[in-house]
Amino acid sequence: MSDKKRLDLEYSTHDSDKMRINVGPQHPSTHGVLRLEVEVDGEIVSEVIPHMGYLHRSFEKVCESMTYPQIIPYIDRIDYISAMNNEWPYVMALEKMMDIKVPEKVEYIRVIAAELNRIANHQIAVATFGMDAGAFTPFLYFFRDREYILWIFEKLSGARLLYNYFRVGGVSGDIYPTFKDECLDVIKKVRKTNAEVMDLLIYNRIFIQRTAKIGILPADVALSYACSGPVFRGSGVKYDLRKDETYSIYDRFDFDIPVGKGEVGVKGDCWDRNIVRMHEMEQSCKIIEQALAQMPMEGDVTAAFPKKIRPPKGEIYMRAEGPKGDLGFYIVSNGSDKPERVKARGTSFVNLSVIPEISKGYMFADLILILGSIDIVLGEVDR
Amino acid sequence: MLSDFGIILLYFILGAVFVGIALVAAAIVRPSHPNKVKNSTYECGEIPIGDTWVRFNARFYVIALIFLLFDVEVVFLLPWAIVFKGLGWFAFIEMVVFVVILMAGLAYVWGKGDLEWERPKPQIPRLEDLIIGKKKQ
Amino acid sequence: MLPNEIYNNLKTEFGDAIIEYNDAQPTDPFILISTGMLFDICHTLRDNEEFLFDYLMSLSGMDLGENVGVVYHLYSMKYKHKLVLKVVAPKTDPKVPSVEMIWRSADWHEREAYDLMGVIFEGHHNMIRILCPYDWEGFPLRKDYKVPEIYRGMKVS
Amino acid sequence: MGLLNRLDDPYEGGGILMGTVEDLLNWGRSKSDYYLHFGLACCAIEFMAMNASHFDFMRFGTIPRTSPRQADFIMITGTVTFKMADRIKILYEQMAEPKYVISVGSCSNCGGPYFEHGYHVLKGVDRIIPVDVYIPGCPPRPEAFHEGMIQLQKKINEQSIFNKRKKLKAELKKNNLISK
Repeated sequence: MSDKKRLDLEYSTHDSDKMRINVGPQHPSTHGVLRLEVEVDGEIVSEVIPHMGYLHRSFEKVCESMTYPQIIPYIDRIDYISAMNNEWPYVMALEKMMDIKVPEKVEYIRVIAAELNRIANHQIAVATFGMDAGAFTPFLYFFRDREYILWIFEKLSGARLLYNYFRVGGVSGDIYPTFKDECLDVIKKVRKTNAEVMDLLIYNRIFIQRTAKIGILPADVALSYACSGPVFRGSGVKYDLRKDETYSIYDRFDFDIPVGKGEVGVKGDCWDRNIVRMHEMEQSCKIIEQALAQMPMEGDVTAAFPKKIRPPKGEIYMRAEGPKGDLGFYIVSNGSDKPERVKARGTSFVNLSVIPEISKGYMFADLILILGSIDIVLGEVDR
Repeated sequence: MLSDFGIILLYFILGAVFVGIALVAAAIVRPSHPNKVKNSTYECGEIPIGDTWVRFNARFYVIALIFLLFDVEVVFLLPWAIVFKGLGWFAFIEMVVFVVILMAGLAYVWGKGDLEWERPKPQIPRLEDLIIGKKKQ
Repeated sequence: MLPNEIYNNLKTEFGDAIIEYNDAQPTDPFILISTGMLFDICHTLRDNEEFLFDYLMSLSGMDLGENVGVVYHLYSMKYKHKLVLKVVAPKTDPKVPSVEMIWRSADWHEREAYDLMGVIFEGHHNMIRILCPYDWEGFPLRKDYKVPEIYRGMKVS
Repeated sequence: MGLLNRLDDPYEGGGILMGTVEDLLNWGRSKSDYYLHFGLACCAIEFMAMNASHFDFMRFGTIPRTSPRQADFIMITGTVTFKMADRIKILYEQMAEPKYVISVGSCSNCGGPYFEHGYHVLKGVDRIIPVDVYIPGCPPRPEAFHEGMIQLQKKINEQSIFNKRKKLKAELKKNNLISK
């Protein structure tokens, strides 16, 4: 039944002193085109119904008529803020099916690219979260630093945002000569800005009062909703695929998993999810430094390219730790060069399903902050 | 010559004329293509459903009343404040009595709890009421 | 705990509801079960001490020619082992019992499977479309899906 | 006093500006038009990067406005799906005249990578609203946004108020007596 009929049906049944506000598709703080139908009693939110699909770009139908390498640009466009981390599980799945062994140097390039992309993604997440709370300066600081990372990616893969850089069996281009010290330089800048934003925004009295003790997500509810990434770790669970299901060469680096501890408010509130992202940026810097140190300089990155990409008949589910959580790909292949089915398990799609549960009873302005702390990207929600 | 009130009338007319010219000129010059969708209320891009005549919460009405009360009090204070130096002690004491009476009214309203604004009562989700319980072995 | 051990345990407990176990090499090993006992099987998988599959990674609808399949990817936080369950239902009445009361993450995945593939999950509290507009006809991800010519006055292809 | 006796000296003009009322109006409108703050997909991230301090979209005098009532032009940054198409049409209708549309990215120009198999993607936003400037790219670089903005300003500068003058200008342009 149409949107209007469905609402009229509901509208006639609900008691009338509650107001139904529409935080619609065009809204500055829904991080894209998401519609939240909020039932408000005075100023207290009593119920939230998210409506999605405004950016449903039929990814899975497109994949059924594209060959395997042609799908990689579409996979960049799922979570368009961290494109490198999207491509990794897809490429790893195909390499596992066709059991291709990727040269050492490629593994290191992939780790560095993914961790740089994780920093860029967390910078946007914390920047927009600060803007939801009204702080505009961290947005400008973080975007200035993100530009440095984008320049590295531009020299590496030729694009600023959607890279199409990972290939089955390697990466499309080798690193340019000054890659190493440019990365180290970016890490120095990122650390300096993070320290600045730590006391400018994160430990700022007003920001703490605004974001602590709201949007509390208990660990067992998060587990039942299969949340992952900073949203899950914010509730105090030490679950990170890089450590629990170590893929690629993550076992060679030592880094720890930041977890929400309820420092200023309750464990699992918006502030915790945000501080987990800030600490994760620091951990990514540590990984990049170690990876740059251990990286073998010689070796051809396109050595392990298969002649033709025809994985054997079968299916596989592979997932990797993206900045928003574990993004998984379920690929069913029928032996031809086109997949029969590719299902992308979007992390934002799963993390967003928590919103109706954790935003009951808060003020309306806090709902915007709770949505910002979940850090969703609508391309991944709607695919 | 014009009396004092004449000058005030002149000011009033001049004000009205200036504002009038600005509004009328704008109304004449600006393009106007009204249509049904443009005149409908802006609802973040959605089609507005239901009417906007919603029964508001009663506490907004109470706050409006209390505001009106103290606004009128200030209106009385203003002319007194200008001339109270010439009127001597008697006017001062009278005004103090007036303010004290109103303060008593404020104390009553405060005591009765009408100024209490609503506090958020967060309902933290509990897993028990979301999924069915453990299976008996 | 390896998938074939899980298969044997389930086979002893549920008998013929567990249809077959398939571990041809390149694919992840999966267990095919019948739709009748799906709810109880999933309930034991979640609560039984040896399995403790408390994390439903993903639930995806499949179009298998004349019938429709649903694939569950399960993961256990405690034992760190994974399992793939498959259920098949004919396209004439694609009914599968809903597991949203066991893992809350199934709620939206089932709505998406209904929206794109047309699998109706009985017992789901809010079985409406999630991605396509509410008045979109047909189930787009089916192989025999014909894209409509006009949608609300806009040419589609 | 001879204010005009230095008229022939191009740099010594005495600070007098001559022009028609249209020039004044168009100068005001093109140098400070506000856009509707709303992003759809990947182009919205480049849109944010361009709004930030490095590319600084505010150098064109643009300010993001959240409601269509106060917006002069709307930037469609991203893929327009059918569910979103009606909303964009409503937003466009609710904007005050004179309004312009910049279609950013190949998704909203013509459907982009989803042209062939995207059943839910509208093949080009110009099927539902009139578009003034198209910016190619997927996503376009921030400099391309600036180029699009300059094209829009050029278009606004050539607008004229009365139809008679519009016809005259179009005719002069046809047999290229004045610059395009």
